[in-house]
Amino acid sequence: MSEFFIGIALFLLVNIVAGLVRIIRGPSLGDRMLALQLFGTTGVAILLLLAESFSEPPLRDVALVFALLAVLAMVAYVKLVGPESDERHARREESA
Amino acid sequence: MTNVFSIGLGLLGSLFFLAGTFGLLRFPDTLSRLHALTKADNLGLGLIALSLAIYNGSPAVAVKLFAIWLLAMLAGTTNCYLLGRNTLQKQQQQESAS
Amino acid sequence: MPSPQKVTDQLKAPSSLLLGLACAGIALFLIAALIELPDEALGLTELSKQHMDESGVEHPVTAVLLNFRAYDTWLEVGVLLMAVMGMLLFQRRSDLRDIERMPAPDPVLNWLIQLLFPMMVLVSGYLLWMGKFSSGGAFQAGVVLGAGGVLLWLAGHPSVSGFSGRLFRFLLTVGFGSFLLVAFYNVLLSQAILDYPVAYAGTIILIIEAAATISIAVTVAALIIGLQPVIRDRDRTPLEPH
Amino acid sequence: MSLNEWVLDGLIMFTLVVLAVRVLYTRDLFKSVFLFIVFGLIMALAWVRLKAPDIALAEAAIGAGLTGVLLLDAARHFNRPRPVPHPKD
Repeated sequence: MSEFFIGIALFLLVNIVAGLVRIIRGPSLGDRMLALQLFGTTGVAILLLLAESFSEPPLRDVALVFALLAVLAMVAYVKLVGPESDERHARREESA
Repeated sequence: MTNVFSIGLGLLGSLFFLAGTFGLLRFPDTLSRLHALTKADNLGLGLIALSLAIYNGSPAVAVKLFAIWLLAMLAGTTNCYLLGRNTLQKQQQQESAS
Repeated sequence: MPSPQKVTDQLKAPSSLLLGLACAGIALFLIAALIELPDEALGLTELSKQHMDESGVEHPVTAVLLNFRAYDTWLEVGVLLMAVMGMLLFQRRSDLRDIERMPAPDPVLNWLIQLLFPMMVLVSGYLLWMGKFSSGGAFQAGVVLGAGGVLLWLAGHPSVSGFSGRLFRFLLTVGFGSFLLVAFYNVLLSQAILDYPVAYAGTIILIIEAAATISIAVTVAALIIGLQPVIRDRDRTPLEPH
Repeated sequence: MSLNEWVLDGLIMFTLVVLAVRVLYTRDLFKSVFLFIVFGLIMALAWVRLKAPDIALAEAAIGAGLTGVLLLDAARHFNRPRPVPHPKD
Protein backbone atom coordinates (compact mmCIF):
# COMPACT_ATOMS: atom_id res chain seq x y z
CA MET A 1 0.00 0.00 0.00
CA SER A 2 2.82 2.41 0.78
CA GLU A 3 4.18 1.60 -2.69
CA PHE A 4 0.90 2.85 -4.11
CA PHE A 5 1.23 6.17 -2.25
CA ILE A 6 4.82 6.58 -3.43
CA GLY A 7 3.62 5.87 -6.94
CA ILE A 8 1.03 8.64 -6.70
CA ALA A 9 3.64 11.00 -5.24
CA LEU A 10 5.87 10.20 -8.20
CA PHE A 11 3.02 10.88 -10.59
CA LEU A 12 2.39 14.26 -8.94
CA LEU A 13 6.09 15.12 -9.19
CA VAL A 14 5.93 14.34 -12.91
CA ASN A 15 2.99 16.77 -13.05
CA ILE A 16 5.14 19.49 -11.49
CA VAL A 17 7.96 18.85 -13.94
CA ALA A 18 5.51 19.05 -16.85
CA GLY A 19 4.06 22.26 -15.45
CA LEU A 20 7.52 23.83 -15.48
CA VAL A 21 6.90 24.51 -19.16
CA ARG A 22 4.37 27.15 -18.09
CA ILE A 23 6.93 28.81 -15.82
CA ILE A 24 9.48 28.95 -18.61
CA ARG A 25 7.12 29.93 -21.42
CA GLY A 26 5.04 32.39 -19.43
CA PRO A 27 3.97 34.49 -21.28
CA SER A 28 2.83 36.81 -18.49
CA LEU A 29 3.99 36.91 -14.89
CA GLY A 30 0.46 36.04 -13.82
CA ASP A 31 0.70 32.72 -15.68
CA ARG A 32 3.92 31.90 -13.85
CA MET A 33 2.31 32.84 -10.54
CA LEU A 34 -0.55 30.52 -11.39
CA ALA A 35 1.81 27.63 -12.10
CA LEU A 36 3.49 28.31 -8.76
CA GLN A 37 0.13 28.09 -7.02
CA LEU A 38 -0.52 24.68 -8.58
CA PHE A 39 2.98 23.49 -7.63
CA GLY A 40 2.40 24.56 -4.04
CA THR A 41 -0.76 22.47 -3.74
CA THR A 42 0.88 19.54 -5.52
CA GLY A 43 3.86 19.81 -3.15
CA VAL A 44 1.50 19.65 -0.17
CA ALA A 45 -0.10 16.51 -1.60
CA ILE A 46 3.30 14.89 -2.24
CA LEU A 47 4.44 15.64 1.30
CA LEU A 48 1.26 14.15 2.77
CA LEU A 49 1.69 11.01 0.65
CA LEU A 50 5.33 10.62 1.65
CA ALA A 51 4.45 11.19 5.31
CA GLU A 52 2.11 8.21 5.14
CA SER A 53 4.27 5.87 3.09
CA PHE A 54 7.51 6.40 5.06
CA SER A 55 5.50 6.81 8.30
CA GLU A 56 7.19 10.10 9.13
CA PRO A 57 4.57 12.31 10.82
CA PRO A 58 6.84 15.43 10.88
CA LEU A 59 6.32 15.69 7.13
CA ARG A 60 2.70 16.66 7.79
CA ASP A 61 4.06 19.72 9.61
CA VAL A 62 6.12 20.58 6.54
CA ALA A 63 2.96 20.29 4.44
CA LEU A 64 1.10 22.47 6.96
CA VAL A 65 3.74 25.19 6.68
CA PHE A 66 3.60 25.01 2.88
CA ALA A 67 -0.18 25.37 2.88
CA LEU A 68 0.01 28.20 5.40
CA LEU A 69 2.53 30.26 3.44
CA ALA A 70 1.04 29.61 0.00
CA VAL A 71 -0.65 33.02 -0.06
CA LEU A 72 2.45 35.02 0.74
CA ALA A 73 4.08 34.90 -2.69
CA MET A 74 0.78 35.74 -4.38
CA VAL A 75 0.01 38.70 -2.12
CA ALA A 76 3.57 39.92 -2.63
CA TYR A 77 3.22 39.57 -6.39
CA VAL A 78 -0.09 41.44 -6.50
CA LYS A 79 1.03 44.19 -4.15
CA LEU A 80 4.61 44.68 -5.26
CA VAL A 81 4.73 43.86 -8.97
CA GLY A 82 1.28 44.29 -10.51
CA PRO A 83 -0.66 47.37 -11.66
CA GLU A 84 -1.39 48.30 -8.06
CA SER A 85 2.27 48.83 -7.35
CA ASP A 86 2.66 50.91 -10.52
CA GLU A 87 -0.07 53.21 -9.27
CA ARG A 88 1.59 53.46 -5.89
CA HIS A 89 4.89 54.22 -7.54
CA ALA A 90 3.35 56.95 -9.70
CA ARG A 91 1.73 58.53 -6.64
CA ARG A 92 5.06 58.54 -4.83
CA GLU A 93 6.76 60.19 -7.78
CA GLU A 94 4.07 62.87 -7.85
CA SER A 95 4.27 63.65 -4.17
CA ALA A 96 8.08 63.78 -4.19
CA MET B 1 -12.13 -2.76 2.12
CA THR B 2 -10.61 0.49 3.42
CA ASN B 3 -7.70 -0.12 1.06
CA VAL B 4 -10.05 -0.22 -1.90
CA PHE B 5 -11.58 3.06 -0.82
CA SER B 6 -8.27 4.82 -0.33
CA ILE B 7 -6.84 3.49 -3.60
CA GLY B 8 -9.92 4.72 -5.45
CA LEU B 9 -9.86 8.14 -3.80
CA GLY B 10 -6.11 8.46 -4.34
CA LEU B 11 -6.42 7.66 -8.03
CA LEU B 12 -9.32 10.08 -8.39
CA GLY B 13 -7.35 12.80 -6.63
CA SER B 14 -4.32 12.36 -8.85
CA LEU B 15 -6.65 12.51 -11.85
CA PHE B 16 -7.74 15.99 -10.75
CA PHE B 17 -4.11 17.05 -10.46
CA LEU B 18 -3.54 15.74 -13.96
CA ALA B 19 -6.53 17.77 -15.14
CA GLY B 20 -5.12 20.86 -13.44
CA THR B 21 -1.74 20.41 -15.14
CA PHE B 22 -3.45 19.83 -18.47
CA GLY B 23 -5.45 23.01 -18.04
CA LEU B 24 -2.33 24.92 -17.04
CA LEU B 25 -0.52 23.80 -20.17
CA ARG B 26 -3.28 23.73 -22.77
CA PHE B 27 -5.74 26.53 -21.99
CA PRO B 28 -5.30 29.69 -24.04
CA ASP B 29 -5.21 32.58 -21.54
CA THR B 30 -4.56 33.38 -17.90
CA LEU B 31 -8.16 33.56 -16.76
CA SER B 32 -9.20 30.21 -18.24
CA ARG B 33 -6.07 28.59 -16.78
CA LEU B 34 -7.09 30.05 -13.44
CA HIS B 35 -10.41 28.30 -13.86
CA ALA B 36 -8.69 24.95 -14.43
CA LEU B 37 -6.46 25.20 -11.38
CA THR B 38 -9.16 25.65 -8.77
CA LYS B 39 -10.21 22.05 -9.39
CA ALA B 40 -6.80 20.65 -8.66
CA ASP B 41 -6.53 22.83 -5.59
CA ASN B 42 -9.82 21.99 -3.97
CA LEU B 43 -10.65 18.51 -5.15
CA GLY B 44 -7.30 16.88 -5.92
CA LEU B 45 -5.76 17.70 -2.57
CA GLY B 46 -9.03 17.02 -0.76
CA LEU B 47 -9.44 13.54 -2.26
CA ILE B 48 -5.83 12.60 -1.58
CA ALA B 49 -6.11 13.85 1.99
CA LEU B 50 -9.33 11.86 2.41
CA SER B 51 -7.69 8.75 0.98
CA LEU B 52 -4.78 9.08 3.40
CA ALA B 53 -7.08 9.76 6.33
CA ILE B 54 -9.10 6.61 5.58
CA TYR B 55 -5.97 4.52 5.21
CA ASN B 56 -4.34 5.87 8.36
CA GLY B 57 -7.47 5.57 10.46
CA SER B 58 -6.28 7.73 13.34
CA PRO B 59 -8.71 10.58 14.14
CA ALA B 60 -5.88 12.96 15.12
CA VAL B 61 -4.22 12.49 11.75
CA ALA B 62 -7.57 12.93 10.01
CA VAL B 63 -8.12 16.26 11.79
CA LYS B 64 -4.66 17.45 10.80
CA LEU B 65 -5.16 16.44 7.17
CA PHE B 66 -8.52 18.20 7.16
CA ALA B 67 -6.93 21.35 8.58
CA ILE B 68 -4.23 21.29 5.90
CA TRP B 69 -6.88 20.88 3.23
CA LEU B 70 -8.89 23.81 4.62
CA LEU B 71 -5.77 25.97 4.68
CA ALA B 72 -4.93 25.04 1.11
CA MET B 73 -8.48 25.89 0.03
CA LEU B 74 -8.30 29.24 1.84
CA ALA B 75 -5.03 29.99 0.08
CA GLY B 76 -6.34 28.73 -3.25
CA THR B 77 -9.50 30.82 -3.24
CA THR B 78 -7.83 34.06 -2.18
CA ASN B 79 -4.97 33.49 -4.59
CA CYS B 80 -7.43 33.03 -7.42
CA TYR B 81 -9.30 36.18 -6.47
CA LEU B 82 -6.11 38.22 -6.21
CA LEU B 83 -4.67 36.95 -9.45
CA GLY B 84 -7.96 37.30 -11.34
CA ARG B 85 -8.37 40.91 -10.24
CA ASN B 86 -4.74 41.63 -11.01
CA THR B 87 -5.09 40.23 -14.53
CA LEU B 88 -8.25 42.25 -15.14
CA GLN B 89 -6.59 45.44 -13.92
CA LYS B 90 -3.69 44.80 -16.25
CA GLN B 91 -6.04 44.29 -19.20
CA GLN B 92 -7.87 47.52 -18.39
CA GLN B 93 -4.55 49.35 -18.16
CA GLN B 94 -3.53 48.08 -21.56
CA GLU B 95 -6.88 48.96 -23.09
CA SER B 96 -6.83 52.51 -21.78
CA ALA B 97 -3.24 52.87 -22.93
CA SER B 98 -3.95 51.77 -26.50
CA MET C 1 31.22 55.58 -6.95
CA PRO C 2 31.93 53.29 -9.93
CA SER C 3 28.91 52.20 -11.89
CA PRO C 4 28.07 48.48 -11.95
CA GLN C 5 29.19 48.34 -15.58
CA LYS C 6 32.67 49.55 -14.66
CA VAL C 7 32.97 47.00 -11.90
CA THR C 8 32.21 44.14 -14.28
CA ASP C 9 34.69 45.57 -16.80
CA GLN C 10 37.37 45.58 -14.16
CA LEU C 11 36.53 42.01 -13.23
CA LYS C 12 37.04 40.87 -16.80
CA ALA C 13 40.75 41.69 -16.56
CA PRO C 14 43.37 39.28 -15.13
CA SER C 15 41.58 39.32 -11.78
CA SER C 16 38.94 36.96 -13.17
CA LEU C 17 41.71 34.49 -14.02
CA LEU C 18 42.99 34.80 -10.45
CA LEU C 19 39.47 34.31 -9.12
CA GLY C 20 39.07 31.22 -11.27
CA LEU C 21 42.36 29.82 -10.02
CA ALA C 22 41.38 30.50 -6.44
CA CYS C 23 38.04 28.75 -6.93
CA ALA C 24 39.74 25.77 -8.55
CA GLY C 25 42.18 25.64 -5.64
CA ILE C 26 39.38 25.64 -3.08
CA ALA C 27 37.53 22.96 -5.05
CA LEU C 28 40.65 20.78 -5.15
CA PHE C 29 41.15 21.30 -1.42
CA LEU C 30 37.54 20.29 -0.72
CA ILE C 31 37.82 17.18 -2.91
CA ALA C 32 41.06 16.26 -1.13
CA ALA C 33 39.36 16.74 2.22
CA LEU C 34 36.52 14.48 1.11
CA ILE C 35 38.95 11.76 0.05
CA GLU C 36 40.90 12.10 3.28
CA LEU C 37 37.80 11.53 5.41
CA PRO C 38 38.23 8.54 7.73
CA ASP C 39 36.24 5.51 6.65
CA GLU C 40 34.67 5.03 10.03
CA ALA C 41 32.81 8.15 11.01
CA LEU C 42 33.88 9.28 14.45
CA GLY C 43 30.86 11.62 14.53
CA LEU C 44 29.28 12.83 17.69
CA THR C 45 26.02 10.99 17.04
CA GLU C 46 26.72 8.31 19.63
CA LEU C 47 27.95 10.82 22.18
CA SER C 48 24.85 12.97 21.85
CA LYS C 49 22.60 9.91 21.99
CA GLN C 50 24.22 8.85 25.26
CA HIS C 51 23.51 12.23 26.83
CA MET C 52 19.95 12.65 25.56
CA ASP C 53 18.40 12.21 29.01
CA GLU C 54 20.49 15.10 30.38
CA SER C 55 19.34 17.50 27.68
CA GLY C 56 15.80 18.14 28.92
CA VAL C 57 14.24 17.51 25.49
CA GLU C 58 13.38 14.39 23.52
CA HIS C 59 14.40 15.34 19.99
CA PRO C 60 18.09 14.87 19.17
CA VAL C 61 18.27 17.86 16.81
CA THR C 62 16.84 20.23 19.41
CA ALA C 63 19.09 18.76 22.07
CA VAL C 64 22.17 19.42 19.97
CA LEU C 65 21.11 22.89 18.83
CA LEU C 66 20.00 24.27 22.17
CA ASN C 67 21.94 22.31 24.73
CA PHE C 68 25.07 20.53 23.57
CA ARG C 69 26.03 23.19 21.06
CA ALA C 70 23.97 26.10 22.32
CA TYR C 71 26.74 28.65 21.73
CA ASP C 72 26.44 27.85 18.02
CA THR C 73 22.76 28.81 18.02
CA TRP C 74 23.51 31.82 20.19
CA LEU C 75 25.99 33.17 17.66
CA GLU C 76 23.56 32.48 14.81
CA VAL C 77 20.95 34.61 16.53
CA GLY C 78 23.73 37.19 16.89
CA VAL C 79 24.46 37.07 13.16
CA LEU C 80 20.78 37.75 12.39
CA LEU C 81 20.86 40.68 14.81
CA MET C 82 23.96 42.06 13.09
CA ALA C 83 22.26 41.75 9.71
CA VAL C 84 19.27 43.78 10.79
CA MET C 85 21.53 46.33 12.51
CA GLY C 86 23.49 46.67 9.29
CA MET C 87 20.32 47.28 7.33
CA LEU C 88 19.01 49.88 9.77
CA LEU C 89 22.38 51.62 9.80
CA PHE C 90 22.55 51.64 6.03
CA GLN C 91 19.13 53.26 5.81
CA ARG C 92 19.80 55.60 8.73
CA ARG C 93 16.79 54.71 10.77
CA SER C 94 16.32 52.98 14.09
CA ASP C 95 12.85 51.49 13.62
CA LEU C 96 10.21 50.83 11.00
CA ARG C 97 7.79 53.59 11.91
CA ASP C 98 8.36 55.78 8.87
CA ILE C 99 8.14 52.89 6.41
CA GLU C 100 5.90 53.26 3.40
CA ARG C 101 2.41 51.95 4.14
CA MET C 102 0.54 49.76 1.67
CA PRO C 103 -3.01 50.90 0.80
CA ALA C 104 -5.63 49.71 3.27
CA PRO C 105 -6.73 46.10 2.64
CA ASP C 106 -9.75 45.38 0.46
CA PRO C 107 -12.47 43.20 2.06
CA VAL C 108 -11.12 39.88 0.77
CA LEU C 109 -7.57 40.54 1.94
CA ASN C 110 -8.91 41.79 5.23
CA TRP C 111 -10.86 38.58 5.69
CA LEU C 112 -7.80 36.57 4.71
CA ILE C 113 -5.46 38.16 7.22
CA GLN C 114 -8.07 37.96 9.95
CA LEU C 115 -8.19 34.20 9.43
CA LEU C 116 -4.62 33.50 8.44
CA PHE C 117 -2.59 35.63 10.81
CA PRO C 118 -3.95 34.02 14.00
CA MET C 119 -3.35 30.65 12.37
CA MET C 120 0.24 31.60 11.64
CA VAL C 121 0.75 32.57 15.27
CA LEU C 122 -0.83 29.28 16.31
CA VAL C 123 1.32 27.18 13.96
CA SER C 124 4.39 29.09 15.05
CA GLY C 125 3.67 28.26 18.67
CA TYR C 126 2.95 24.66 17.69
CA LEU C 127 6.28 24.33 15.87
CA LEU C 128 8.06 25.85 18.86
CA TRP C 129 6.41 23.42 21.24
CA MET C 130 6.96 20.45 18.92
CA GLY C 131 10.69 21.17 18.86
CA LYS C 132 10.90 19.37 22.17
CA PHE C 133 9.65 16.08 20.70
CA SER C 134 10.16 16.14 16.96
CA SER C 135 11.02 18.42 14.06
CA GLY C 136 10.49 22.10 14.60
CA GLY C 137 12.00 24.68 16.84
CA ALA C 138 12.84 28.33 17.23
CA PHE C 139 14.06 29.00 13.73
CA GLN C 140 11.13 27.48 11.87
CA ALA C 141 8.63 28.98 14.30
CA GLY C 142 10.29 32.37 13.98
CA VAL C 143 10.22 32.32 10.21
CA VAL C 144 6.52 31.41 10.16
CA LEU C 145 5.74 34.23 12.59
CA GLY C 146 7.89 36.63 10.58
CA ALA C 147 6.06 35.61 7.42
CA GLY C 148 2.85 36.52 9.25
CA GLY C 149 4.26 39.97 9.90
CA VAL C 150 5.22 40.38 6.26
CA LEU C 151 1.71 39.30 5.25
CA LEU C 152 0.16 41.91 7.55
CA TRP C 153 2.37 44.60 6.06
CA LEU C 154 1.75 43.52 2.46
CA ALA C 155 -1.99 43.51 3.04
CA GLY C 156 -1.80 47.07 4.36
CA HIS C 157 -2.54 46.41 8.01
CA PRO C 158 -1.24 49.39 9.98
CA SER C 159 0.03 47.41 12.98
CA VAL C 160 3.49 46.62 11.61
CA SER C 161 4.69 50.18 11.28
CA GLY C 162 2.86 51.12 14.47
CA PHE C 163 5.49 49.52 16.73
CA SER C 164 7.22 52.01 18.94
CA GLY C 165 10.96 52.17 18.36
CA ARG C 166 11.76 50.98 21.85
CA LEU C 167 9.51 47.92 21.65
CA PHE C 168 10.91 47.09 18.20
CA ARG C 169 14.47 47.16 19.45
CA PHE C 170 13.57 45.17 22.55
CA LEU C 171 11.96 42.42 20.44
CA LEU C 172 14.98 42.38 18.12
CA THR C 173 17.40 41.75 20.94
CA VAL C 174 15.38 39.60 23.34
CA GLY C 175 16.60 36.31 21.80
CA PHE C 176 20.27 37.20 21.95
CA GLY C 177 19.72 38.74 25.36
CA SER C 178 18.16 35.65 26.90
CA PHE C 179 21.16 33.56 25.90
CA LEU C 180 23.36 36.29 27.33
CA LEU C 181 21.46 36.24 30.64
CA VAL C 182 21.88 32.48 31.02
CA ALA C 183 25.57 32.77 30.16
CA PHE C 184 26.03 35.63 32.63
CA TYR C 185 24.28 33.69 35.39
CA ASN C 186 26.51 30.68 34.72
CA VAL C 187 29.65 32.81 34.76
CA LEU C 188 28.61 34.20 38.14
CA LEU C 189 28.29 30.66 39.45
CA SER C 190 31.55 29.86 37.64
CA GLN C 191 30.05 27.07 35.56
CA ALA C 192 30.53 26.36 31.89
CA ILE C 193 29.01 29.27 29.97
CA LEU C 194 25.87 27.61 28.60
CA ASP C 195 25.44 24.68 30.97
CA TYR C 196 21.86 24.19 32.13
CA PRO C 197 21.01 22.33 35.33
CA VAL C 198 19.56 18.99 34.23
CA ALA C 199 16.36 19.42 36.24
CA TYR C 200 15.40 22.71 34.58
CA ALA C 201 16.99 22.16 31.16
CA GLY C 202 13.68 21.60 29.37
CA THR C 203 12.08 24.76 30.79
CA ILE C 204 15.14 26.93 30.17
CA ILE C 205 15.37 25.69 26.59
CA LEU C 206 11.70 26.46 26.00
CA ILE C 207 12.05 30.00 27.39
CA ILE C 208 15.20 30.71 25.38
CA GLU C 209 13.58 29.25 22.28
CA ALA C 210 10.47 31.38 22.74
CA ALA C 211 12.61 34.51 23.04
CA ALA C 212 14.68 33.48 20.03
CA THR C 213 11.49 32.84 18.04
CA ILE C 214 10.25 36.38 18.66
CA SER C 215 13.62 37.88 17.77
CA ILE C 216 13.95 35.80 14.62
CA ALA C 217 10.42 36.71 13.56
CA VAL C 218 10.97 40.45 14.04
CA THR C 219 14.39 40.26 12.37
CA VAL C 220 13.15 38.39 9.32
CA ALA C 221 10.12 40.66 8.89
CA ALA C 222 12.23 43.79 9.41
CA LEU C 223 14.77 42.64 6.84
CA ILE C 224 12.05 42.41 4.20
CA ILE C 225 9.89 45.36 5.19
CA GLY C 226 12.88 47.57 5.86
CA LEU C 227 13.89 47.46 2.20
CA GLN C 228 10.98 49.71 1.31
CA PRO C 229 11.56 53.39 0.77
CA VAL C 230 11.11 55.74 3.71
CA ILE C 231 8.25 58.20 3.59
CA ARG C 232 9.68 61.68 3.83
CA ASP C 233 8.77 63.57 6.94
CA ARG C 234 6.69 66.21 5.22
CA ASP C 235 4.24 63.80 3.61
CA ARG C 236 4.09 61.46 6.54
CA THR C 237 0.59 60.99 7.79
CA PRO C 238 0.15 60.79 11.55
CA LEU C 239 -0.45 57.25 12.80
CA GLU C 240 -4.02 56.45 13.62
CA PRO C 241 -4.45 55.01 17.08
CA HIS C 242 -4.87 51.29 16.63
CA MET D 1 14.69 0.64 -1.92
CA SER D 2 11.90 -0.05 -4.31
CA LEU D 3 11.87 0.94 -7.96
CA ASN D 4 9.37 3.72 -7.23
CA GLU D 5 11.73 5.27 -4.71
CA TRP D 6 14.67 5.09 -7.11
CA VAL D 7 12.68 6.84 -9.82
CA LEU D 8 11.41 9.44 -7.33
CA ASP D 9 14.93 10.24 -6.12
CA GLY D 10 16.28 10.30 -9.64
CA LEU D 11 13.56 12.67 -10.81
CA ILE D 12 14.11 14.97 -7.82
CA MET D 13 17.85 15.10 -8.49
CA PHE D 14 17.45 15.62 -12.21
CA THR D 15 14.87 18.39 -11.76
CA LEU D 16 17.06 20.13 -9.18
CA VAL D 17 20.07 20.23 -11.48
CA VAL D 18 18.04 21.39 -14.48
CA LEU D 19 16.33 24.08 -12.40
CA ALA D 20 19.62 25.28 -10.92
CA VAL D 21 21.18 25.65 -14.37
CA ARG D 22 18.14 27.45 -15.73
CA VAL D 23 17.98 29.83 -12.75
CA LEU D 24 21.55 30.87 -13.45
CA TYR D 25 21.29 31.18 -17.22
CA THR D 26 17.91 32.87 -17.61
CA ARG D 27 18.09 36.48 -18.76
CA ASP D 28 14.64 37.50 -17.52
CA LEU D 29 15.01 38.25 -13.81
CA PHE D 30 11.39 37.49 -12.99
CA LYS D 31 11.58 34.12 -14.71
CA SER D 32 14.68 33.36 -12.66
CA VAL D 33 12.86 34.27 -9.46
CA PHE D 34 9.95 31.96 -10.26
CA LEU D 35 12.27 29.11 -11.18
CA PHE D 36 14.12 29.67 -7.91
CA ILE D 37 10.90 29.41 -5.90
CA VAL D 38 10.15 26.07 -7.61
CA PHE D 39 13.73 25.05 -6.86
CA GLY D 40 13.01 25.70 -3.19
CA LEU D 41 9.93 23.47 -3.34
CA ILE D 42 11.81 20.58 -4.94
CA MET D 43 14.69 21.13 -2.54
CA ALA D 44 12.28 20.66 0.37
CA LEU D 45 11.29 17.31 -1.16
CA ALA D 46 14.98 16.42 -1.47
CA TRP D 47 15.52 17.17 2.22
CA VAL D 48 12.54 14.95 2.98
CA ARG D 49 14.12 12.11 0.99
CA LEU D 50 17.41 12.68 2.85
CA LYS D 51 15.48 12.11 6.10
CA ALA D 52 16.00 15.66 7.34
CA PRO D 53 12.48 16.92 8.13
CA ASP D 54 13.90 19.75 10.25
CA ILE D 55 15.67 21.26 7.27
CA ALA D 56 12.69 20.55 5.04
CA LEU D 57 10.58 22.55 7.47
CA ALA D 58 13.01 25.48 7.41
CA GLU D 59 13.22 25.28 3.61
CA ALA D 60 9.42 25.26 3.35
CA ALA D 61 9.08 28.30 5.58
CA ILE D 62 11.88 30.30 3.99
CA GLY D 63 11.63 29.08 0.42
CA ALA D 64 7.85 29.19 0.06
CA GLY D 65 7.31 32.39 1.98
CA LEU D 66 10.14 34.78 2.45
CA THR D 67 12.63 34.33 -0.39
CA GLY D 68 9.77 34.64 -2.84
CA VAL D 69 8.73 38.03 -1.44
CA LEU D 70 12.31 39.26 -1.17
CA LEU D 71 13.36 38.25 -4.67
CA LEU D 72 10.16 39.49 -6.31
CA ASP D 73 10.73 42.86 -4.67
CA ALA D 74 14.37 42.91 -5.76
CA ALA D 75 13.52 41.94 -9.35
CA ARG D 76 10.92 44.70 -9.49
CA HIS D 77 13.50 47.27 -8.39
CA PHE D 78 15.86 46.16 -11.15
CA ASN D 79 13.19 46.20 -13.82
CA ARG D 80 11.71 49.61 -13.09
CA PRO D 81 13.42 52.54 -14.83
CA ARG D 82 15.38 54.74 -12.46
CA PRO D 83 13.38 57.73 -11.20
CA VAL D 84 14.34 60.86 -13.08
CA PRO D 85 15.22 63.76 -10.74
CA HIS D 86 12.20 65.97 -10.38
CA PRO D 87 12.61 69.59 -11.62
CA LYS D 88 11.49 70.89 -8.20
CA ASP D 89 14.42 69.25 -6.39
